[in-house]
Amino acid sequence: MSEKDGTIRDRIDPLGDRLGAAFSTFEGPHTFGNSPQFWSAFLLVIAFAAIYPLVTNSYALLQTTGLLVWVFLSLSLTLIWGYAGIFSFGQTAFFGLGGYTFGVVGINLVDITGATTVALIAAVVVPALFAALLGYFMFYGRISGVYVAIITLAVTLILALLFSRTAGSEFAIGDAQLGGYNGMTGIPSIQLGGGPLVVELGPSGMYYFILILLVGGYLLARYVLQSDYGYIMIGIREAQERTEMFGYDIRRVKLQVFTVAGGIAGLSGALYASVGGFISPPVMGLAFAALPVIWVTVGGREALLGAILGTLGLRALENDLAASGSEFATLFLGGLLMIAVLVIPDGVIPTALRLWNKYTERGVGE
Amino acid sequence: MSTEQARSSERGSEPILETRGLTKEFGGLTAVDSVDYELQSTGIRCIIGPNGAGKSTFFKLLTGRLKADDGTILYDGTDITEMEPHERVRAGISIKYQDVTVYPDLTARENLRIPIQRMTDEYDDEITEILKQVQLHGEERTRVGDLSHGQQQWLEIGMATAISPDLLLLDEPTAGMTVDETKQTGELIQSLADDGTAVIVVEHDINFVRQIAETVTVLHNGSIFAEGPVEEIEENEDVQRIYLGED
Amino acid sequence: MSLLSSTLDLLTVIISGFGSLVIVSLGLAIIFGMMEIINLAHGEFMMVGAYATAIAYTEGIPLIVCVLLGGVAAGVMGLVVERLVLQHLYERPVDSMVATWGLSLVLIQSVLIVFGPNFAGVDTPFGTVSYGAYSASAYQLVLGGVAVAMLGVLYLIFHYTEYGLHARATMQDAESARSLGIDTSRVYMVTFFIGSVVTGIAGGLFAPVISIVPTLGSSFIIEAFVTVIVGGASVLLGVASGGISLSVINGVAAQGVGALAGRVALLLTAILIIRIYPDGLSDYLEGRLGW
Amino acid sequence: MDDNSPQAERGPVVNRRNALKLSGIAGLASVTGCLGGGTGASGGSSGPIKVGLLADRTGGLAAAGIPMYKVAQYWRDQVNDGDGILGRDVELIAPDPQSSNQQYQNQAQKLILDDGVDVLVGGITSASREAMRPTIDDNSQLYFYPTQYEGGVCDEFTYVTAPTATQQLRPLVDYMMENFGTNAYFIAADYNFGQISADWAQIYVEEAGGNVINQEFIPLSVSDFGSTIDRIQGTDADWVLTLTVGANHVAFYKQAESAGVDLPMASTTAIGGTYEHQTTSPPVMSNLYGGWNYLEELETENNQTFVESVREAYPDTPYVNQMAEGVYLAMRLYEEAATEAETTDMESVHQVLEGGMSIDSPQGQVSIDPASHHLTQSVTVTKVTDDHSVEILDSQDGLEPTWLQDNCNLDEESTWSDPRTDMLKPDP
Repeated sequence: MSEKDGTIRDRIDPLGDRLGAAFSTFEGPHTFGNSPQFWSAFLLVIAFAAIYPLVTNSYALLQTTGLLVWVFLSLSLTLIWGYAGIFSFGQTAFFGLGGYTFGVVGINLVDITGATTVALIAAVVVPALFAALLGYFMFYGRISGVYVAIITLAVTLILALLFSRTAGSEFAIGDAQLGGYNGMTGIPSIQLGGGPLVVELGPSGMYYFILILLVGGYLLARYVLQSDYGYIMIGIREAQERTEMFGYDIRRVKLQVFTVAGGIAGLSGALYASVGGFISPPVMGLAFAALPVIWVTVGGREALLGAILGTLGLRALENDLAASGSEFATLFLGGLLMIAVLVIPDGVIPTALRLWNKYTERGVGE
Repeated sequence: MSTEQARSSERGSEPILETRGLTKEFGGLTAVDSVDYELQSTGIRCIIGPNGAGKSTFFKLLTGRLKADDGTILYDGTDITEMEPHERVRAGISIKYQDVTVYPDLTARENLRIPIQRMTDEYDDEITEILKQVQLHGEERTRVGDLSHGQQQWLEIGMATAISPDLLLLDEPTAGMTVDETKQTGELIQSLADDGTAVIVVEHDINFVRQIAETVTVLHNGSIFAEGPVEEIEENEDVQRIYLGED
Repeated sequence: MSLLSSTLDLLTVIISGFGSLVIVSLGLAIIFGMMEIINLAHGEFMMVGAYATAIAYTEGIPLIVCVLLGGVAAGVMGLVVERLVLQHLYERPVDSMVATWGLSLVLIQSVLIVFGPNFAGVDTPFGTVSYGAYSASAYQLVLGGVAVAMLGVLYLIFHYTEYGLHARATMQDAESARSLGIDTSRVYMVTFFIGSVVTGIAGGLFAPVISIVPTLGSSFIIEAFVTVIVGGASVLLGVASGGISLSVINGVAAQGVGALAGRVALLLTAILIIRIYPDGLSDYLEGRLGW
Repeated sequence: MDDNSPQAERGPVVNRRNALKLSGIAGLASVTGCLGGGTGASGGSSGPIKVGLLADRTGGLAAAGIPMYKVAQYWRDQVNDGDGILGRDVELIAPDPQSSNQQYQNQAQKLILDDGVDVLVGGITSASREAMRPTIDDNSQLYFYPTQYEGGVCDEFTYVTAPTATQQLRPLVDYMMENFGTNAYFIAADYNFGQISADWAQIYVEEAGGNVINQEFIPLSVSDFGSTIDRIQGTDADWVLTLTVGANHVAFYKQAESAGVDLPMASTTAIGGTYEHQTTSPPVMSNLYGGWNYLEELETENNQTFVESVREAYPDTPYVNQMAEGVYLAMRLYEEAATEAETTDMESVHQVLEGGMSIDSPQGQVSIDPASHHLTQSVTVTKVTDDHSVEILDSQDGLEPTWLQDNCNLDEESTWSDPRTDMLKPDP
């Protein structure tokens, strides 16, 4: 290392090496960003995200929280599709179930327990159970490839149809009116704890809650992906019969991963419902079912970062295009998708990291 | 693999694999026609036969990739006809596929990690040993997709043996290999058999068969056409006739 | 309601259901079934066909010619899209899905900008045919016949022409087809063109019974994918078998319970058939019955 | 960074690679941060008065939304050509929610918190209204809902300038019962609006001594009505009530006409909202009766000048539909109330509105019912003739949102600071 005084890279590097060691448990060949530079950049972003609420106005904070809510939906898809080769087109079914479950349990219990903690847990468990049932039906029937996409799409469309049918007053669970096509309203915010000790999350509380879940989830996913279990998932993605013939019950592994992803998508739905106080059947319809697939593909299917940044970037773009009110908004978005797929085949993040590696010897990637 | 000697010696004469009336049909075509097959616990057996004789289907029935329409498969005395593929592997069966199936995006070391991590946690040394055995220790860091066809075949053989199977099924292990590579593959299989693993090899290359096998089974139209030592099978006119397609 | 007329009326629902399912999914069977392009813009290809037909119709051109013009319009548009975008995505089905999703956004919005939110309708020809207390739209029954005719024509193209042979060879194994001297890139182009023309004609055929709006495609895309998947690998036999089974189930459920039950039954059937017979009905028919 | 690179001019501290890294982080931050960053101040007394409009200009609801946007622009031009409101010009901010409830949430948040609009007008489906109301209520935002719906909103901050199902159905059902007979067959869009409207219609039919042979509910995505038409033909219905909604349902009229169903039909959704009589060719919609508070074809003198001047200003307006007039009513009411209150402070404007304001409008005299924040309107029974023009039959004036008045009196029991913001379930 030649003696270069004062370049920022030098001050970060020694720190970087110690960081690299500390974060090695999260590093593996299939998780992008395995070098000290990455982790120093990672900590910088976390630091910025931590102070963000203090430096921005309430509207920007609400909008950002509104964006972050969707990232869990994409992460659930990246986990099963990017890392285990399960191409699900129906993660929105679990998203919707999570949102509605949070609404039903939340509305009924918030007056009793004074909090919506039980609702949040139910909003993860119920979709996870539903995913387990659907997963057992598919994977123990040896369904794979595009057939999984078609079955999961059919399931989310059936849910959308059934939920939009629950308009009558008889379709209420306790005091929670399902509301049919108009959707369920009056969904409480997230209030943690219970009984005497209740913390209602205001705008910045909600932001930090979601940020912690996101960072924790990201690190947990990276840890799992580079462990033995992660290798089995990647084995299933690359060549599932070969992996089965090494003695792994790939049906059970696919079922487990699909169930966990169902829970994560359910969490995403619960966060969406609590932030907006509202959820309606179209979130399980065709237009929405395609969105996570588009975000994850454009962002980069085989990188957790791809899901995160792909979702945040495209969701923010969609919102700004709608805000512009221009009639060329969807025209522009459609064209952008076509070009992105042609020019950046593996998705933005993997391509960006590969370019970054090419220009720097000690790249961020390896 | 010291444990192998112990295991095969105490089994003695009882066959490791036995099929009775094994049958598989595909809408009018009988791919495997009530095959009775028996394999002792050690040594190398070859299965030869013209294309479409049912060799690969037979292997798929053994590994559980296909469900048998009729007949039973006994492995080490237990009936595995209905058993799921991964359970058969845990019972001791392992296979190298006809068309090479490895993990192209991973390195050779990572490819080997996937099978071996199920057997032991300290797998680094064993991986290094297997890499040496299949002459890939120089290629540890390269992406497997960039290796030559022959190297990939060896890697898959290495992976198939990494789970220390009692019965190893090799489907055309020398396909697409140079003469030199074929010879080395023969030595590799020989060393595996010497460690006490029973090996069934499906092959076309008669010289290779002569190099490694004691007894040969000839499959034709889904049933066993002839069986016996290599020399005998070579002189058998009927076998030559079915190979030349006159039958 | 005499038993005769109620069975007759169920029959008409099934025939017109079969007709519409086959017509809607035939183009997709070629583009998705044969070429493995997951065409999420299938509904919009039909919309282009319907608009071209409606435009020609307002000029007073006879409906049959208008429908064919709809096919040509969608075919030309499909050709442009194939050459510019999709030909680079043949080995990447997922990317073809994202690209065609983008294409559907572009098509819907451009038609909205050029023609406005809705467009003059096309009259339903052939009036009514009545039987007992019932009468049904003759046009819907005609669609059943047209569907069979389209199946026949495509069967001839794919089984009795040199192009057809090349196409089927290319779809099974492009590499070996290339090694036999077949210009696979040209075969892909022509096949995609045929798929687009058939989809455009489907749009034209439906113009008389639907309202001409930019988003009309969204109500067809699900039936099309479900029919093709349920039908299975072989294009024509698959669409026919998928069409029959789904239209019977949809018809009985819609007739017996109601429209919602009809749609839910259609989706549930698709799930069950995929689970019981993953390779689709046509594979089952070919396999078991040796067709 | 190879070691033997020339040491000479080492460049500034932040060299290219670090610059890349920093910009990368900044870029990352801007993505995770938010592109907006407006002031969010509202109710300022200077600068333009900000009027927010949410109406879909793309997607499935474009046919209904585009006229609303055109009329809103026409009103803004008219006000700004005059001397504005309270001497201040009007700025119309109109994002496009693209027929997505989720975008309604986003854009409502932007209009209220970022742009700080003085009044928000918009929403077509009830779902889009319910998607916005949490943000509206949390921020005490003055809001007008301009579209016909099933009724039930009892919200301090919300004024509804469109009729409820009861107001539209009552005159229409009475007319059909008198002229065509007592056996009615209902088909309705299978969601809240269709179901609740069908419930009300059934009450009115039975009150008038008739009976409802069957009620069929059709999902919005269904466009094949074969089995429905067969069921209708199998009964001895005298007339059919069609509460169809959306582009797919237009197929019903086409398929019914070609299947030879010649029963008279009545609808409070077709024609007035998405002008099917202009988008289908005769005789598909012929013989269809409607119950409307407003149609472009209303023959009042006010309406003729209104429609002509809108079309003159915006010739590409496809049809001045019921929602567009609802938007115009909302903006006119706001204009009058703000002028009278001499401020744009929302609570003061609200007090003037809640005082039971009434104005002259293209559909005639309308007045705000203080208790329910809905309008007392006149409803006209209309008929589509053989050549698809619209014939005005009789009309009933001064129809009040009766059911709401009994269950919702906002002027007494709700205040701006302690608001009642319910959605009542009308179970007739």
